[in-house]
Amino acid sequence: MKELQELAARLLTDGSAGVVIGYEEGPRGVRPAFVTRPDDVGRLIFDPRCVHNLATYLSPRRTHLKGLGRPAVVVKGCDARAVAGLLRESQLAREDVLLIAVRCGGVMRHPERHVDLRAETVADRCTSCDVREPHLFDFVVGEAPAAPPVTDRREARIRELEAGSPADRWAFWQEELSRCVRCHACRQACPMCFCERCVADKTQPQWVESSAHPRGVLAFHLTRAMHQAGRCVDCGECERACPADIPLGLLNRKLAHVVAERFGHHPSDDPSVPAPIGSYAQQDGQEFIL
Amino acid sequence: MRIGYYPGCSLHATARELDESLRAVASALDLELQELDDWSCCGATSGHATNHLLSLALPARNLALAEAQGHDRVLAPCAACYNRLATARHEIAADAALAARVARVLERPFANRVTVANLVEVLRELGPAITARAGRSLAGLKVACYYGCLLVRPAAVVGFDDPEQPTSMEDVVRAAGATPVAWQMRLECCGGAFSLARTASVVRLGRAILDDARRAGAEALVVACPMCHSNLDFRQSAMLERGEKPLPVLYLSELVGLALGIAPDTLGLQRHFVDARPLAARAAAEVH
Amino acid sequence: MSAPPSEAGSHHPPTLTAHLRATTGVNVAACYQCGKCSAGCPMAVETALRPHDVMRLAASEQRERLLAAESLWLCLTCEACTARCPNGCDPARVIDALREEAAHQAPRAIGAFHRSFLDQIRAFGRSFELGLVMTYKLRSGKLTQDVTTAPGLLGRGKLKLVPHPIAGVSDVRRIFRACEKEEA
Amino acid sequence: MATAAESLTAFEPRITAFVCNWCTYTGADLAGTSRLQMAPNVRIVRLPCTGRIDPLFVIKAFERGADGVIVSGCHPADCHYTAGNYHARRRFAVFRELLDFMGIDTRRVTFSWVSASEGGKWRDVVNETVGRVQALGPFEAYHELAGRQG
Amino acid sequence: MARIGVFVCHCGENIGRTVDCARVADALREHPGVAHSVDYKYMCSDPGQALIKQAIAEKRLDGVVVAACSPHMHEKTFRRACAGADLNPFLCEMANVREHCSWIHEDRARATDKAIDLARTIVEKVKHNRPLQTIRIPVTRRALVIGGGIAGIQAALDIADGGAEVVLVEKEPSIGGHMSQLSETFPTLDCSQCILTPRMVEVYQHPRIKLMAYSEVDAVSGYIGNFTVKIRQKARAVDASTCNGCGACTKACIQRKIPSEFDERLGPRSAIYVPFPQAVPNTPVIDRANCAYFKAKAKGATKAACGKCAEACSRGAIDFDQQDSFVTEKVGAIVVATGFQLYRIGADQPQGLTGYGEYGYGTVPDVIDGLQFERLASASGPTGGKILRPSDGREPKRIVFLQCVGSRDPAKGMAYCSKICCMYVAKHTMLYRHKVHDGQATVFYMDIRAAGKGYDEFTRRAIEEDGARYVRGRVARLYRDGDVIKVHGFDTLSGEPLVLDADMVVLATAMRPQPGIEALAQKLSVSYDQHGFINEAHPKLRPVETNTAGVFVAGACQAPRDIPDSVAMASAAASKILGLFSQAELEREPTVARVDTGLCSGCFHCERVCPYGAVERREIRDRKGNLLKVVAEVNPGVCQGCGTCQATCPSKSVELDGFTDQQIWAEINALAL
Repeated sequence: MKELQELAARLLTDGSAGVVIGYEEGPRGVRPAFVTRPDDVGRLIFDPRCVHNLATYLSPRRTHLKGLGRPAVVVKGCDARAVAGLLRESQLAREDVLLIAVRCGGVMRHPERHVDLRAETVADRCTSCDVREPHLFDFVVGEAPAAPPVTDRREARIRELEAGSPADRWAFWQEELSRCVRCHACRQACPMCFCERCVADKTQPQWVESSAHPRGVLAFHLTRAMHQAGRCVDCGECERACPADIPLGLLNRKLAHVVAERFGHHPSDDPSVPAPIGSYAQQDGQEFIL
Repeated sequence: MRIGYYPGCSLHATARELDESLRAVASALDLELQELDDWSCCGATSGHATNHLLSLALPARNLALAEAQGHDRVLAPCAACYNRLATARHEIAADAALAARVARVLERPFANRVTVANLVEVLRELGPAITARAGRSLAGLKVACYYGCLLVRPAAVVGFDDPEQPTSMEDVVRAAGATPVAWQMRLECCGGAFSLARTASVVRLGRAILDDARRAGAEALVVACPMCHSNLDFRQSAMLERGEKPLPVLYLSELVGLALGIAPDTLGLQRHFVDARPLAARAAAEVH
Repeated sequence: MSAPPSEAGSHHPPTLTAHLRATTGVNVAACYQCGKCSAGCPMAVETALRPHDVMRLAASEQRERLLAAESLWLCLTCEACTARCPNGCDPARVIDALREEAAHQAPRAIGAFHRSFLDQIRAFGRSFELGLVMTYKLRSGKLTQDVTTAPGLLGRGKLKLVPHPIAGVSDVRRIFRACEKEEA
Repeated sequence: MATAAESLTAFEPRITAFVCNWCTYTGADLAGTSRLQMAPNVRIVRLPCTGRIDPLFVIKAFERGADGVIVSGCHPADCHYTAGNYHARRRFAVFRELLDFMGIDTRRVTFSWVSASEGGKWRDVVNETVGRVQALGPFEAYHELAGRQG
Repeated sequence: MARIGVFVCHCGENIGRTVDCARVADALREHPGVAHSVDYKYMCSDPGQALIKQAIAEKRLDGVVVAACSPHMHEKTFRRACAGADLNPFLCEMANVREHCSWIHEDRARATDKAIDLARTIVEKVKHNRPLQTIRIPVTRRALVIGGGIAGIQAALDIADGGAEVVLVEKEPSIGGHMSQLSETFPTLDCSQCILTPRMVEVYQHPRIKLMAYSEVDAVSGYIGNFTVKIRQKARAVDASTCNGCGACTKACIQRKIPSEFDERLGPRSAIYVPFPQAVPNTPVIDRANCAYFKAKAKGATKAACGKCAEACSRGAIDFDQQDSFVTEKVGAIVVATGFQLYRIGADQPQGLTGYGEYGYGTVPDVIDGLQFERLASASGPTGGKILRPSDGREPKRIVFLQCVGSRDPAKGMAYCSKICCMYVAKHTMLYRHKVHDGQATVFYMDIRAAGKGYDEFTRRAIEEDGARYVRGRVARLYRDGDVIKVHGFDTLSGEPLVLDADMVVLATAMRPQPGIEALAQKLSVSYDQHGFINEAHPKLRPVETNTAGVFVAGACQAPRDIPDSVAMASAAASKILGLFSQAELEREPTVARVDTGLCSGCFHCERVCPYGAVERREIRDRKGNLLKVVAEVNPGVCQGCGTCQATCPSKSVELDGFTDQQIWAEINALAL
C-alpha cells in the first residue's frame, strides 16, 4: 500500500502523471479514485475488494478525464488485458498512459457482502486468470500473492448448459434475459465497449430494437456477445454492473473457449497479438460448412 | 512405458515365438505389455470378405475393451490383426453413421479413442533403448527387411511409414546392430493368405522374394507378420530348388531379442522350420 | 443430402454401381482404367480378371459375370492396388464387397471356408489355430493334404488341440447375431 | 411415410438465404439454367461477398419469421475478393456456437460453399435445408418471442 | 412516398410458363410505393426497354424494378435504359424470377407466390437506393510485367510496340524462362533458342522497355490505372554498368562444381556465373551461398578468402559490398507471367503430398524428369546434345517415358492434366530416335491428348515413323536391378502385365505454378486456385483478366500452358492493356464503401479485414489543430466493394453503396409473413 502511495506521490510530484486512477474506501465499499494532488495519495488502497476495471476510464470516449493530464492507472491482470485491447484497437497510445501494475491474487465476487477471499467468495474470472503480475506496465507494486482459490463454478455451469438440449438452453436464457431492462450498464462498464455510437442505438436501420421487448433483448445480447468474441478481457465488469444479475460472463466465457479451441486465441496483455475475428488462417476449421 | 497388448489368435498358436520373443524383449526394455482381458478374434480375412459390419464390430469390441481397461494405445503385433484394428478405427472415425451402427451392435461404451500400434512402430520407438542395451553380437549380420503388404498399406489407415519407401524396419535392424541390405521385394505380397490353398502361387511369389533377398546378400529375412512368417518359413521347403540353402526367417522381435542377448529358446527359435539357431549361435559366439 | 419431397417413395432396384457406392464409398465410375493397379498386382499373371478389369466390369454393370468370377477369390488383399490408385478408387475394397455379395448369393466352397472360420470365432471367441491347417482343409475339401506337416506344427508347439471359449463368448455371439440382422 | 393428403398440408418452411454474388448466386443461376428442380421455399438476398454477411442479418431474418437461414459463398481460395469468405468463416464459426449456446437449434442455419459451377450442389443445399427445417417444424420459439408484447 | 415502377418480364415462355406474370404485376401494383406495374413478353427487347423509358417519364418514377432474369444477364441493359430516360441507373435493380424461380419450380401457384416475394423484396431495396455516380479515375500509361519468360517477353514487346512504357521484372539473372532451356519445340521441331533469343535481344534494346532482371516485386499498392510498385533489385555483386560481359570472372572462379540450375543439375557452373551463353542481360551474378568469398565472410572471416574474379576483371566491376536496392515504379496495369515449375518429386512436395516412392526419383540413378531430358537433348546442354546416362555417361538403348506423373492423380498428386506432357514426350521420343538410331523409346500413357494444330499428326509421327512404342497403362513401380531399371507396367490394351528393362527412365512430371506465387498473388489481391494457379476473371469470357481490375495474367501461371497458348495469352493481355491505356479516364461501378467519420471510433477492424488496403487513416482536428480522433476512410479508387468492412464494423459506421444496411434490412423485412 505504502509502495503504491509513494509511487503515486512521486508521479504526481514530478509531473509525469496528471492524475492517478486507483481505488479508495467509499461510503459503500471500495470505489475508483482519481487522485490529482500528491497530498491525497493516502487515499489509495489495493486489496481483494478492488474489483473495478479502471482501464474503462482510458477509453477516448471518457472525455471528462482528458483535462486532468496524463493518467497513471492502477491495473490488475485483467485490467492490463483491457489496456492491451485499447492499444490493439488504436483507442490509446502507449505513451499517453502510465501503467501501475499491481500484483493480484484475485478479487471478490461481491466485495460488499464478504470480508475475505475464499473459494466461496472469489470472483469467477480470477480462477481462470493466471496473471499474478501483468506483463504490460511501467511500474509494478505489491507483494507476490498466492494464486486465487480455485473454483470451477462458471465452467461447471457452462458444461451443464452444454449437456442439455437447445430447448433447455433456450428456456434458461429466456428466463435469465426476461429480467433485462436494457439499461445497458453492461455496456457502460465494459472497457472494450467504446463505440461512438453503439449499433444497438442505431435507428436507420434499427437492427436491435431499443425497448426491453424480448426480441430486442435477445438481439442485443447476441450482438454484444459477438462483439466481445475474442476481445473480451474477462474482467467481469458487465456481469458485476448488471442490476438484474444476468450471468453475462457465461456467454463471454463460452465464446472465449470457442476462439481458443478454433483459432488458438487466448486473451493476452500483449497488444501485438491480433484479435481472432478480423484475421483468419486458411486452415481454419470448417466442419460446420457443407 | 505401458501399452495395451492384443496378441491375436495366431500368437497363441502358429506364431507363438512372436509372442514369446516380444514378451522377452519388452521385459528387457521396460515396456509393460498389458494383455487385454477377454479379447476376441479380429475376424481376419473372413470377416471383411463376408460381412462388412462384422469386420468392424469384431475389432471394435477389442478397442472398446482397451478403452474400458484404461488404455490409450494398443499394440497388435500380428500385422493382419493390426491392419484390421487400424482399418476399423479409421473407418469408424470417418463415418458417423457407421459409428452409430457399430455402437448399436456392440452394446457397450465405445468412443474410438484408442490408437493402434504395430510391432515395427513400437520397436522403432524403442530404438535408442535397443541400441543402448544391444551388444555387438549382430555386427556384420546382413538381413533383408520384409514388410509385406499389411504393415504399410493402405497409407491412409496405417500411415506410420512411407508406403513405397519405408525405413522403419531398417531403423530397428540398425538399432539392433545388424545390417539391412538394399533389395527390391520388400513390399511385394508373399501370398500368405493362399499358403495352403494355392501352393503354386505361393511358391512363385515366395521364390521371387527369397531369390532377391539372397541376391542382395541377406543371411536372413526379417518379418513382422505371422502370415508372412508361416508362409516363408513353414512353406519354404517347397520354394527351394534342389540343393538350395534355406534362408532363416526371423521375427523382428527375435532379432532384437538376440541383440539383447536373450537365449534363443526363450525367443522361440526352436519352433522354426528353417533352422535359425545357427544364426543365433553365431551371434552368441560374437558376444563371448 | 435428402431428395426433394416429390421423389420420396419411388423405388428402383439399386444398380451395382450404386450398391458399391453405398457399401464401400467407392465410385467405380471414377476409375479411368490407367491400369496402375494391375501393373502392381502380385496375382495379375494368374487371374483372368485384374483389378482394373473388375472396376471396368463393375462400372458397366456386369454383376453376374463378376459374381461368378473365380478371380475374385484370387485376390490376396495385399492392397497394392489401393495404395497406388491415382484416383482413390480402392479396388481391394470393391473386390471385398463383391466377395461379400457373391457369398450371399451363391454359397460356394470359399464361402464355406469363411463361414467355418467365423463359426470358430462364434463358438470360442477366438480362432484356435489361425485357420491354418484345419480350415484350409475344410475350404479345399482336401482332407489329406498336408497331413505330413501337422505333426511338424504339433512338434513345434504351434497347434492347440483343445480350444477354450473366452469368458465373453456370449458377447461375441450377440455381436454376430446383431451384425447378421443389420446386414440382412 | 407421409401420405399424399398429409404432404399437401405439410409445413412449408420459410428460408432466407444470404449468398455472395460471385459464387453461390451464380451457382444458383446455373441451377436455373440447368433446370434443376428444387423446393420453392428459399428467398435469396444477394450480397457482394460472404464477407458482407452480418450475423445481424440472421437475427433479423428469424425475428421476421424465417424458419431457417442459409449462408453461402465461395469455397476457400475462390473468393472474388480473395479473403472475404475466410473472414466470414471465422465470424460464423463463432456465431453458430453462440446461437447453439443460447438455445437456437443450429440445424436451422446452413452454411455452405457453392461455387459458380456447382448448380447441383446449390439444389442439394436448398433441398437438404428445406427438408431439415421441415422436420424441425416452424421456429415457434423465436416467432413467439418476436410476436409477444414486452 | 416512393414512386417505383415494376416491370415483369415473361421472357417468352421461359418465365411465363410457370409464373403467372400478370398476377405478379397485379400484386406489385398494390404494394406501397409502387406507382406503376406491368408485365410484358420481352422486357429486354427494344419495345420492352421503351416501355420502361416511357413509364419513367410519364409516371415520374424514382426507381425501377425489372422482374426478369438474373442481374448477371441484363442488369447493364436495364440500367442503361434508365439512364436513357434520365433516371440514375443505380436506382434500377432486377428481381431474378427466371433462374431463381420459373426455371427451378413446377408448381405454378407457388412459383408465382415466390416471384411476388422476390419482386417485393427488390422494391423494398430500391426504396433505399441512392443515385450513385460512376467513379472516374486517371490512368498511368505504363505497365509492369512480372516474369521474363516467353509470356512476359511477348506481353512486354506488344505493349511497348503499342507505344506504352513497360517495366519488365524477372527474378532470375536472365530473362528467357523455361523456353530457353528447351532443345526443340513441338510440333515443328524448330530450335527453341533460335526463335527465342531474337525476342530476348529485342526486349533488351527496346527504348520503351525497362528490364529489371534479378529483381522481385516487393510490394504493390494502388488500383487500376494507378499502381505503385516497389521492386527489389537483388545484389549481383557485379556492377552492371561497368561489366562488359567478357566472361573472365567466371573462368577465374575457383568454385566450379555447383549444379547448374539452367542445366537442371546435370552440369556444373561456377559461383560467379551467367546462366547460359545467350543470357540477357549478359551480366554475371555471384551466388553468395556457394562463393568462397561470401562463405568465409558469413563465417566471420575478416580477411578476404578469395577474390579471383575481382582480380580477373579488367574493369573493376566486381563489387562484393553491393546491397539489394529498391526502386519504386508507377504503373497503370500489371501482367502476371510468372510461369511454372516442374514438379520435382521428393525435392519440393506440395503441402500434404509425400511423393512417388514407387518411381524412385532422386533415389534410383538415371530416373530423370522432362526438363532434364531437354538439357540432355540440347546442343547447349551438359552433354553437347548427346543423350547420355547421368550415372555412367553411357548411351541408353532403351528409354521408358512415364506420362502423368503427378498429374491426373487426385490421390497423391495434382488432379489436373498438365497439358503439355503428351506433346513433349512424343517430341522426346523423336529427338531420341534421331540421335540414337537403334534406341527404343517406350511411352506409358493414359490418353494421348494432342488437341492443337498439327499436334495429333506429330504424335502419330512419333509412333508411325520414329518407332516410339506406346503402351496404354500406368506403371506401378520401378527399381534398379544391376545395370538396368526394371519397370513394372501393364498394357491395358493387350491385357498383359509387362516388366521392361530400361537404361533410363524419364518422368513427365506435373506442371505447377512457381513457388511463392501465393505471396505475389496476395500482394496483387488476385485470387488463385488450390494449386496456386492464378484465377482468371471468367474462364471463357475474361480469360486474361483477374478479379482485380488492372491486373492481367498470361502463360503457365494461370494453368498449364504450352508456348503458343502462352504467347496468345500474352498478346491478349497486352491488347487489353493498350485498350485500357487508350482511355483518358477509367470508369468503375460505384459499389464502394463509405465511412461515416462522425460515428467512426477508429478501432480499425475494417483496415484489418480489407483485402485491398483501401482503408486509410485520417486525423480529425479541431479548428485550433488539436487532434480529436483518428478515423478510417475508404479510398474509393482502391475499394472493390466486398463489404467485409461493413459486416466487421461493430458500430456500422461504414456503408457499402449498393448494399447498404438500410437496403439489406429492407429486403429482410420484406420477407416477413
